[in-house]
Amino acid sequence: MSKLLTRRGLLKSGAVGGAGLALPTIFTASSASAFTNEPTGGTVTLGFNVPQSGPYADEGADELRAYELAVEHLNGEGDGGMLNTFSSKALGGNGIMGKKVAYVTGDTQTKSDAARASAKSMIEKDGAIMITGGSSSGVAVAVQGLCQEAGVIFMAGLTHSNDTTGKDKKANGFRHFFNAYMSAAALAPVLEKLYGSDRAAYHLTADYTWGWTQQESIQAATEALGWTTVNNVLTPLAATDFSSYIAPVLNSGADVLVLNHYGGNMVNSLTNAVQFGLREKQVNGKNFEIVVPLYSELMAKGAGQNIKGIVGSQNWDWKLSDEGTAAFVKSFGTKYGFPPSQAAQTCYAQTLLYADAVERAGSFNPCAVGEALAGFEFDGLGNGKTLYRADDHQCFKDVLVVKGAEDPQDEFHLVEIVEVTPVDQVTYDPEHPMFAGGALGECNPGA
Amino acid sequence: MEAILLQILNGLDKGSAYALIALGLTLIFGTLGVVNFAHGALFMIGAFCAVTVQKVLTLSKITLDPTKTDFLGNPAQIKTPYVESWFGPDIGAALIDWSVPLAILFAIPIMLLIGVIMERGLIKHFYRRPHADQILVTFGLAIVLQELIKHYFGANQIATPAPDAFRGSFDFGAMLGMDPNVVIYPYWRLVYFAFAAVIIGAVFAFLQFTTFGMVVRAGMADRETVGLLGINIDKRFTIMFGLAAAVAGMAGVMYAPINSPNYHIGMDFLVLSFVVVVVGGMGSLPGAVLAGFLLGILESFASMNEIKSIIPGIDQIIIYLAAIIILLTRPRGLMGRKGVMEE
Amino acid sequence: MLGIKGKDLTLLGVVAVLALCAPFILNPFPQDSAMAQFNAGYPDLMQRFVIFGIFAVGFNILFGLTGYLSFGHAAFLGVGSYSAVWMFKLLSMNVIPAIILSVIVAGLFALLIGFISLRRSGIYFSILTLAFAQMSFNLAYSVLTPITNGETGLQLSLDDPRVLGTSVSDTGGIPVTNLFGLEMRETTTMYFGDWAFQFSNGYYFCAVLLLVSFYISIRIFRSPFGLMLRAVKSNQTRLNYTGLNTRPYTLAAFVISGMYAGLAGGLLASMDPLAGAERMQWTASGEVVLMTILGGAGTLIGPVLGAGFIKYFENIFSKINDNVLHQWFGGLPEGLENGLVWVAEHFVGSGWHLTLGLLFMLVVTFLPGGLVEGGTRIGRLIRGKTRRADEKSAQSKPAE
Amino acid sequence: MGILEVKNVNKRFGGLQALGDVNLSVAENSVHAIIGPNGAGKSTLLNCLVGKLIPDTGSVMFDGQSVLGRTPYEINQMGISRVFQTPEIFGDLTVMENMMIPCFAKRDGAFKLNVIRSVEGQGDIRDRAEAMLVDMNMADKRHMHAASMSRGDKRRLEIGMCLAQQPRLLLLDEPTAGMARADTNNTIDLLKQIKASRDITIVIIEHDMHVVFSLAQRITVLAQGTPLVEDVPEKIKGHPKVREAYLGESTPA
Repeated sequence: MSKLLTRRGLLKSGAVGGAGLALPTIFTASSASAFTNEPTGGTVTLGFNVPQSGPYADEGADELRAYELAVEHLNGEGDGGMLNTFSSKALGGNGIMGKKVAYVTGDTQTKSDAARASAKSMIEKDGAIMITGGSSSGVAVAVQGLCQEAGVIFMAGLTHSNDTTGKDKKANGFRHFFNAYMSAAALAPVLEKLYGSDRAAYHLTADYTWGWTQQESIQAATEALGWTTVNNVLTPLAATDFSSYIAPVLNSGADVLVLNHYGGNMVNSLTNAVQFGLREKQVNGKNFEIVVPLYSELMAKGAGQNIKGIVGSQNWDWKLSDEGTAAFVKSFGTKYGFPPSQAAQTCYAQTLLYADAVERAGSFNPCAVGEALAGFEFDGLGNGKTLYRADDHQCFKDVLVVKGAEDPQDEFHLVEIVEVTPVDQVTYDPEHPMFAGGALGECNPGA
Repeated sequence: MEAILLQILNGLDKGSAYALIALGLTLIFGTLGVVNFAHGALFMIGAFCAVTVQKVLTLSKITLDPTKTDFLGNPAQIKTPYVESWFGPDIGAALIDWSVPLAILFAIPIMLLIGVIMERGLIKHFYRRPHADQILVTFGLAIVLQELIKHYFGANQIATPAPDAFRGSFDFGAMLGMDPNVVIYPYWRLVYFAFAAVIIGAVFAFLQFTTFGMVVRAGMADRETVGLLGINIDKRFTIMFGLAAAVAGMAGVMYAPINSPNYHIGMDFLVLSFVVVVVGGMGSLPGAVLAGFLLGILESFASMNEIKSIIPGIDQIIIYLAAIIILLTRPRGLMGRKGVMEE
Repeated sequence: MLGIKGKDLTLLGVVAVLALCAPFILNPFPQDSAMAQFNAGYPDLMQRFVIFGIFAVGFNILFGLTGYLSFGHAAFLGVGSYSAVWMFKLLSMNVIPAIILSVIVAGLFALLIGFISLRRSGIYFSILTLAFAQMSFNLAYSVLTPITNGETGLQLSLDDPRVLGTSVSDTGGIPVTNLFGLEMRETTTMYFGDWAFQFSNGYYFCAVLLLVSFYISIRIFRSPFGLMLRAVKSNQTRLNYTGLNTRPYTLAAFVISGMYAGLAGGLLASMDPLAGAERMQWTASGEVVLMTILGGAGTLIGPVLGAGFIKYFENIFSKINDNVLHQWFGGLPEGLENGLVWVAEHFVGSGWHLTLGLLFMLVVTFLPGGLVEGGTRIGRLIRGKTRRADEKSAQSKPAE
Repeated sequence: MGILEVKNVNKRFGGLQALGDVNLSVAENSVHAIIGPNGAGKSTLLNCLVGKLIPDTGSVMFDGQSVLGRTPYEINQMGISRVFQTPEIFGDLTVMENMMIPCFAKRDGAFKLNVIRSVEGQGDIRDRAEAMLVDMNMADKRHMHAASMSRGDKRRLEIGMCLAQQPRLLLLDEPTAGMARADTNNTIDLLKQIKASRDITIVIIEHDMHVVFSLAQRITVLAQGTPLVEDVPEKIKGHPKVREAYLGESTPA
């Protein structure tokens, strides 16, 4: 790592060589380059904006590990990881367009404000050409909006709300991760297979945007199977003890509890539900079941044995058997000593996808990069054949349905893959009502 | 009717958590006059005592099993906890299973020690300083403690299950002749409630029936006079601080199975416990306990669908709304004494 | 001059010079040097220094003068931000109407909350303000989402009605905030050898408002009204038995400081048109309390210093990752390098909170009057021992 | 008709009858002392006069207007100032600032949002405060922190602050409590001087008979919440009922 902050490396040497210190050169940034933070030196700076404090800090740390690995691979260090399996061969391990990849990091604190402040400092101070990362939809939407205004590319990290590529989609923003609608679409057939088509569901939903879109999606998908929805109860984000929400469930006539929660909310609500013995109960002559639409390894760890047998969906899992996954798990596991999380995989893939798009476009200009990404079809990044849809900048790929393992071999085997739902089943129309109401707008190069 | 009974039960449980934390906080507030923003951190450290004991008990000898592979394709590591190899698989497994109750034994001396060190090393220099300075220093301390825990245990929640014997729930309603599954209640929450009742009772008995307690109560009522009597208040204050830390710590240990702890759990409770203490009234121990249960039960009621459908979002604000109403109708909270922290 | 004199005028002058030269002062290191990491002279952070400075100066009018510790001041900041963004959405991208509305709405909100909360004093007052702010936050995050856009925060979109102006700019994007056409985000960069200094319109707009706010704050401190507020803090009983009604004094102070918070909120939204609900959370209220105490409650300049201190750590230290550390210590033998990096990484990057917590403890333990006290001590050291006698007699004067 | 008329005032605290049928008439420009053993209800009575307590029954009239139901600051604005047993001053402020506050209160009333001009720019207030400090013989202490002064000086400052409002009635609650004999004598002299230099009515509650008999023109003896006797000092001295009331308190301290 020689130079991290070489935003204006060439300009600097030019100024020193020419006018020396005698006369300052004054001009506005906008007139100097064709787009925001055009890399002019031998390096290009990416901004990794992940939660480093607050409840998602571990997820953020894993994202950061993946980013560091991706940078290594892009710069031709290490074993190359998924660069070897990626269907596009534009990247050659010599940085991006011959420029060495440097990066800066920041703390989103999982707050829209702090995340935007952090992203702004990357753009204004460090000259980052692309911002990526994050662990919640609120932050993703907020930073995506910022990047649109500033004229840089945003490659979303973990964000699952429909809104990110729905009503809040932006021309400069791209999401590799799947979304609430896809979770629901993938889960529904499996739920039918496992639990039948005559079920009554009770929803507990985190009372904020992501929770609502998740609940809306899963309710629609399960009702299409013939399930009924007994109730949908909104729970405060700040709630830690869900006992008073869970206690009435058994007596409501429902025989399935759907927990539209993520992170700490999910760990606590699931733990509470299991404490109340819901899993051992029989209602309507059927075993009572719990469903958690969005799973993550870290949540599974936090919930411990409560997770056993609980069904949910994931964007990716390290236990997949394709060669991309194998390559990624190998280089990540060798470097850090444990397998990567789905957050790590999506962040790694996003970095590679961005770099590849720049190479193919032949320019760092966000508009050119966006054009290269839109409608791009690829394979070999762990998710099978994938399409970056041009209409909404959402990736379409297979979705995993997973289940908490009954007898995990070790702490890395807490979940097992039940089914890989093919991409066709989770694809939706860009004008689907759950995603309507927004527009990509024009791409903004910032200058 | 059943729903109300159910929510009262839930409320009692929430309330016992609030009351336990508030009890320690008001001991420090009332006796020492210190605004302790690090009190939540003490609760959090208590919970991590449970995590630590669990981690220690599950320390494992690693052997390789060539028949299985790990995620990198190497032979899988089989972990056998040392306690299992030392005491035999049954006793070993039982020890691990009972790690949370065992952690209480570990937590009491640790928390007393932490409390005493905190008081002697830091807080005592701040007795005569403005409340603002106390807030700043204890808030700083809370952050430091939190970050240290985060550094060693990570930010993720750590599952600390209750012993098998207490898993699941029992049918309270069926006992009262109602339909089955109407009023169910987890065993561990019953344990928690009973535990809270015992601790609260013990603290009250200690303050009521011992000479030490008498002096402390006198000190809460009028610090200057007690000081004038030539009684060594300093030493007693140190012990009080240790006691408050131990109460918070034990509350944390027992809470760990209810919600898997993470490093932030103390901050989540901090604001709430201040509200509880103040609603109870400054300088009043019974007030804090009463307010804890009252707010716990109100919170549970507010989360009932019937009530939420009338006033959406009421469960988001009920505690604060109740606090405002109580403080406006009763100037010094439920049982507060005049002149304590009113300036 | 300007109705203030002596030390106060000097102080205002110093603040003015510092604010105007901030792009230079905060960028002391050449941009390619290893120390460039510590540069804070980029628009967003400079704006934050100034905006949170305004917030803390206002908070200090309430807390520093009257001693009433509000734990819910972030609510006014949040309300100010929401008002401003709504103004951008509905009326115009000009920042003036947005900021005026922010101040007015925050003032009204403060009047309501203050009227109720000021019925109690001490900790009871603190908890009442906390309760109001937490209610605002919780509702803004959930039930009030149609007004606040909940978790994401209120943003501009391409279909905002905007009566005076267009929904979409010529280039197809969302129009930017401006002051009669002067774009807030526009930045001029000046290169000077190895240094690059950024001059942002938005920053200077904020800086001018900081100076105005600071000036008003000085006037309030020195006015009979300010004297009465200090008397409230000192002895309410005597004040009552001197024929003065404390309630309107404290309420006025509360509303004024609420309006400062509203101004800060409006400015935040003007610099970056997004209003997040977290702005109203108790941690945000706690932050301004910490800023004020850390800098020196009741002093004029202290809160500004405290605000700068905390924001600096939040934005600069959190961005130092182990990659940067390796670069710094790269010249050392490998064992030593790794050791130093291992120690240092506890305090930077994701460990920035730890550093901040430790500094809180150190400052409050060794500098009881906050950072201002530190400044005074340094000043005293410089002026030497000979004048120590004078200092002692001056010490009996109230800290200002 | 006196400037202060207390009629049939009763006050109970739970089961305790603190004041029972108190009647009191204080003549304008007189010095009236209220004495009585501990717990006689002297302080309760005083608190009823300044609005800190509200009597259960009865009336308190000041210059023909009822004070009942008014807050302390309103009563003060009517012209009643009170000196406390332990001096209540603004400890964090300088002596000069302490003195200026009552001057502002006199000029501006109970509330004025006066932020336009600086304190320094208020010449009239300064002059008045300065004059009062000279009167109180503490002009040299004007820059001192009030809290750092001796108790005697604090008392003097407090009396000065009350006088700065030019009250018509000055209430003194044991002004010499806890003072050494020399300080007590100084206070007596000060009060005599105050009385001599202006038209003012003084009501003084005191334990120290030396102070009472040096100053008072009339004395009311209170016992168990009820006035026993009211008379001129000479008659009080040997009054049998007074001795009875003080029985057990060999030397009134």
